Amino acid sequence: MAVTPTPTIRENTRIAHDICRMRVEGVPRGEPGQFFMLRAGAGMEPFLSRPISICDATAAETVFVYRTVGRGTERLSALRCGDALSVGLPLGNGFPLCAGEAVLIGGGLGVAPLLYLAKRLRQIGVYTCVYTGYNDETFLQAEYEEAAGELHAKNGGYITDMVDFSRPATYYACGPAPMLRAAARKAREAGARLYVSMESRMACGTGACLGCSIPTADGNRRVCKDGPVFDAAAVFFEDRV
Amino acid sequence: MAVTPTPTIRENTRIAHDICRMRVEGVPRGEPGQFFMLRAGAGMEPFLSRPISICDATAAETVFVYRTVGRGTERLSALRCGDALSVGLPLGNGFPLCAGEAVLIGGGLGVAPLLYLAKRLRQIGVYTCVYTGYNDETFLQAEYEEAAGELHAKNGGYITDMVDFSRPATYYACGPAPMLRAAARKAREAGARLYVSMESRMACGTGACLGCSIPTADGNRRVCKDGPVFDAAAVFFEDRV
Amino acid sequence: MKNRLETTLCGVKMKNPVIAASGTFGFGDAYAAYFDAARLGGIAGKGLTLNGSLGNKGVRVWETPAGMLNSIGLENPGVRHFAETECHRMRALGTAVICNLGGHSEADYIEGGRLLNDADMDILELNISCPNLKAGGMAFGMRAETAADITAKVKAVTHFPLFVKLTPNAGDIVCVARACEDAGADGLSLVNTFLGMAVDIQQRRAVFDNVYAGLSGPAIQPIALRMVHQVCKAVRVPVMGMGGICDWQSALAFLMAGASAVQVGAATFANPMAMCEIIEGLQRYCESEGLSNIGAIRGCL
Amino acid sequence: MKNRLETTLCGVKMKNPVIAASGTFGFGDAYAAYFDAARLGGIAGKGLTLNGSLGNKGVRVWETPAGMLNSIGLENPGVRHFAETECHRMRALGTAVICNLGGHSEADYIEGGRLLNDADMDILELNISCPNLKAGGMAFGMRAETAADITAKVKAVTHFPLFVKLTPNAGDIVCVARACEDAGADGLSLVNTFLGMAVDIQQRRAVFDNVYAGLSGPAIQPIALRMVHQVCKAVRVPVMGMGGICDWQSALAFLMAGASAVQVGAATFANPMAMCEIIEGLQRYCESEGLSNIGAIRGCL
Ligand SMILES: Cc1cc2nc3c(=O)[nH]c(=O)nc-3n(C[C@H](O)[C@H](O)[C@H](O)COP(=O)(O)OP(=O)(O)OC[C@H]3O[C@@H](n4cnc5c(N)ncnc54)[C@H](O)[C@@H]3O)c2cc1C
Ligand SMILES: Cc1cc2nc3c(=O)[nH]c(=O)nc-3n(C[C@H](O)[C@H](O)[C@H](O)COP(=O)(O)OP(=O)(O)OC[C@H]3O[C@@H](n4cnc5c(N)ncnc54)[C@H](O)[C@@H]3O)c2cc1C
Ligand SMILES: Cc1cc2nc3c(=O)[nH]c(=O)nc-3n(C[C@H](O)[C@H](O)[C@H](O)COP(=O)(O)O)c2cc1C
Ligand SMILES: Cc1cc2nc3c(=O)[nH]c(=O)nc-3n(C[C@H](O)[C@H](O)[C@H](O)COP(=O)(O)O)c2cc1C
Ligand code: FES
Ligand code: FES
Repeated sequence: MAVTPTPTIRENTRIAHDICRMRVEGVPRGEPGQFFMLRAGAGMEPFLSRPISICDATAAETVFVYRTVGRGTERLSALRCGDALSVGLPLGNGFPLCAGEAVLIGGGLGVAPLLYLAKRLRQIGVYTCVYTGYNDETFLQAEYEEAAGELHAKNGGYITDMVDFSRPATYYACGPAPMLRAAARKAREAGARLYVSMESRMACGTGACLGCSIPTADGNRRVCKDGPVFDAAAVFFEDRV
Repeated sequence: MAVTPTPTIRENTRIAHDICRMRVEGVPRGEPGQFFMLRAGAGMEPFLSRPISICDATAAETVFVYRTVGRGTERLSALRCGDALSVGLPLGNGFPLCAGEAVLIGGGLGVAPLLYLAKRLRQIGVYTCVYTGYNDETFLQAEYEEAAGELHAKNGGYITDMVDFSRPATYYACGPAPMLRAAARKAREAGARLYVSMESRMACGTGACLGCSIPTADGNRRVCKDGPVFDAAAVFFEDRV
Repeated sequence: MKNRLETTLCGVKMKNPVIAASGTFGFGDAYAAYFDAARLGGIAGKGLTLNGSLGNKGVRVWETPAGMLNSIGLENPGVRHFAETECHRMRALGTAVICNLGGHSEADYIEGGRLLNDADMDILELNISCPNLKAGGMAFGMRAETAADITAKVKAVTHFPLFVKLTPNAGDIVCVARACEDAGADGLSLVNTFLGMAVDIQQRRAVFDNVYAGLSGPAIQPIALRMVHQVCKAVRVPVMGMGGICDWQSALAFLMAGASAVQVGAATFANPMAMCEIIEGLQRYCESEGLSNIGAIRGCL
Repeated sequence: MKNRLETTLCGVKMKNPVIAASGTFGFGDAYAAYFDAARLGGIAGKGLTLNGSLGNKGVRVWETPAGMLNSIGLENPGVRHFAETECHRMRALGTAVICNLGGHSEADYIEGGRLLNDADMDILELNISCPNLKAGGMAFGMRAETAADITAKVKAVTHFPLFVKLTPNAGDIVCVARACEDAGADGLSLVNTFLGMAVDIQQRRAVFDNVYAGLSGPAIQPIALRMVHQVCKAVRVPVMGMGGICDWQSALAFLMAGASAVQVGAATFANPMAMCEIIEGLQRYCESEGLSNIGAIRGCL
């Protein structure tokens, strides 16, 4: 079952009640906003691989942060160093990098992929203002304090309520669909450019099966191959009418 | 998925090229010749549990020795202390204990269940003469040296060729079908009583499905429930005619 | 704690709608060391034939992805033995007794049905769907006409509520279901196993002496669920749904699709406590959803 | 190292008998980052319809035990786009090009088949087995008469070898297979997906907007293998066998059952390298068994 790169798990620990961080070596480095299709063990069970975004990456190491919600993520969370894991190759189109200033809005597990983006933006000299929204426990706050220009965290309620969309900045959002929809509306009203990272149930992750297709202003688009990052104006186009 | 007792793996190590020993705590103690239905992990994969005999047991601990031949035993061999394992309850009818003298004949993995029998017989004062037949690597020899009255080992060839069936003893055999058949013929010719432990593909292990039925002189018998130990005269009855 | 799972099937009161499927629970005592069979809603005994049978030769069970093939071939002690002995032992378990009747010919079924009137049991389940017999069995269940015909004839002789057990290998299971209902079936059980096959690539031969065998287990669950949904929409009689049920969630899906009760087969092999866990899970579900009885969600899709 | 897997199907030479199944490999480029598609025997492109389609709304894929349900509903760019653009890109991949043609009506199929004569391709695979269309699709494949009729009509217009892709949901797949052969099919592909269902118990509704969807993956393998075996015994034309193939052992079982080639679908999702591993495994098998060509074991059961 091994896909070309054979990853080695260096760490797989719980960083909050139902959230784990896994550090993996030996996989190609992806871009912020890209994801991998993960599967635990060497067998066929569960059948489909699980899409998990890159939370952070160096040339040597890739970090995933994921919530255990069902069978697949439970099995991932049970892995230990040395256990078999397959991740495939980095997939999808990541976040377009901007110049000037960036506002990052993460809700729930959506805070994970934005960390890698924040770090990358910082490297290229973009000032980042990060909003992180949680429902109960917070996580990755220490990392963001290091990576973000400014950091606003909120526990409970709508993180989008805190965000000022009138800044001369590029906006990036990742999180549950209702949050993305709210962000898209506010960005549209403020005339701001917003990139969102979408979720959809996936089988192949490579654009082959059309299982993850969503309607957009530009016709059907595959979340796995054409996304997962889209211009919010294209995917929430129906709200405009 | 947990069956009433929740076993704890204390050790699971390779004792020969493709043979592992697993020491497990927290399961009811079975009798020599009984087996458990093992499954690795908490999921449904592979679907059927794997029958593995008791190689040794105390009130506290049960030992399994098994060869990795396919998916199920591979997965068992990958388990580490703390991993989920289900074993159910001890199943089947074990070896009837004899008085006087006993001859134990094990071939391949058949040497595993006989160890527990040898130890039990020694406890009740029965002298045991043990024959162990291997194809390449030997295993459990140290344990047998401790447990057996006398020990004969053979690597390659037919172990049954070494055995003297004319002793005033009760004979016990466990191993591949051709070996058991040969032993049954020799025992019959010598007029000796021989108990054999049979194998058959199993689904339930409890007598419910009739998947493991074999024809015997007494009609169909379920290897899991009526066996796995049978009087050789009953199961190899067709050879008599 | 109030039992929210009580279910009545053709006048037969059951503690809950979870029943051990025929052929996977012997005559009810095989799992005694694991749990008390009285916890179950009912038990369908191993399929009987008029004169009993030794079943098939060769390999009888084979693992497949998320399932298994079986070619038991109705090894059973015969109708008379059941009526005289097994049924009383089953009755003593304290749960509903369902007698599964197979047959090689029309005469077998009718005579078997008649003799079973002497048995102490609750429901007669007519198995016209066993794929492992050379003659009879599934052949009766493949087409509406033959299925209706045998249903009417057994209905005419039996004193018990009659459930006809359907095969998923039929061309049009809805059509067979309707025909059985019209012919007098008091209920339907579905599905029996799917005709499948395995190859021993080393030996270059089919694994089973009969070449084909019956597939069951979680693998078939989505197809079985679809068939149960289709049939429940098409008939008025109660349906016992089955095929790959392995946890309370999948049991609930069958009830939501319209089944009045569920049977659990192969899952018990993988997890002897599966049925107990399903019963507990359904009870908890009723509590947390505020349902006074599980029947409230029946056919809600 | 001599290639022992070369296979010729209706005059089309292939490097090996391992083909990507329609709908699971796009038009051949989706897995380019994983391996060179030229390693495959062939690729069946996504099912086309005359005028293209956006496919179904709502959830489209759903995991099941050892398999998956899909309700894509033939999202595709249309026959003309394929003939003008995709087929040339597929040709450039360096492997046999199989064009899968679906349709909502008889006229669709015939016009589609005609237009495809302009395409650069090797085999036309007539998909009368898609369970996810409201009109057409599987409806044509459920009965021998309709299947034969559409086969004859498309055969009359196409210049390419015609493989008819059968549905396992047909009442009698052998009967449909024979009828298609008699109607002029040059070969048969089987099986397409099984009609299945999933329930979202939280929402108390069917997962799919269409309620039913198509089941594939290892779960269905024993049933698919049985059907391939039955059909191969009944027809003389070559068969592309598929349904749950996930490793070289299962591929070999289909070849032993009589298939001339195999298609691999859902397994690629679980393991992008599955087809490459199957090809390597079959080659090693030939070497270790001393077969100069894999065809030697075809139909050996
Ligand atoms: C592009 C992308 C990136 C993602 N990145 C992350 C991440 O970094 N961290 C994280 O915790 N989660 C992430 N998710 C969500 C994650 O994929 C699901 O939580 C996970 O698949 C659930 O699997 P399970 O077996 O635990 O749950 P189950 O409910 O048992 O899964 C059953 C099936 O549904 C699918 N599924 C369930 N929930 C989702 C979902 N929200 N999105 C897509 N498919 C789903 C599963 O993949 C599987 O096929 C991402 C999803 C996508 C599409
Ligand atoms: C009563 C009994 C006691 C046993 N005790 C031992 C023991 O102590 N140590 C040991 O190493 N082996 C023992 N075996 C054999 C052991 O059960 C098989 O080696 C094991 O099931 C193989 O599983 P697998 O998944 O690795 O192989 P696979 O070939 O992948 O198994 C596929 C299926 O075939 C069954 N199967 C395969 N080989 C056998 C076999 N020889 N007997 C029965 N079923 C088989 C499996 O259980 C499974 O259902 C015993 C068998 C029986 C019946
Ligand atoms: C080993 C075995 C034996 C079976 N014997 C019978 C039988 O005697 N009569 C019958 O009607 N069904 C029989 N069945 C079918 C089951 O009752 C049930 O219909 C089928 O297995 C599907 O349910 P499952 O997937 O939960 O196992 C048998 C199934 C198995 C696995
Ligand atoms: C996501 C998906 C899309 C499919 N699309 C098509 C299609 O467009 N045309 C077709 O003939 N079959 C289609 N199929 C069926 C497959 O080609 C194949 O017949 C089926 O999946 C069984 O093989 P498998 O178990 O290897 O997947 C599709 C299957 C899947 C899983
Ligand atoms: S998941 Fe297959 S196309 Fe996106
Ligand atoms: S394995 Fe089921 S009766 Fe023995």
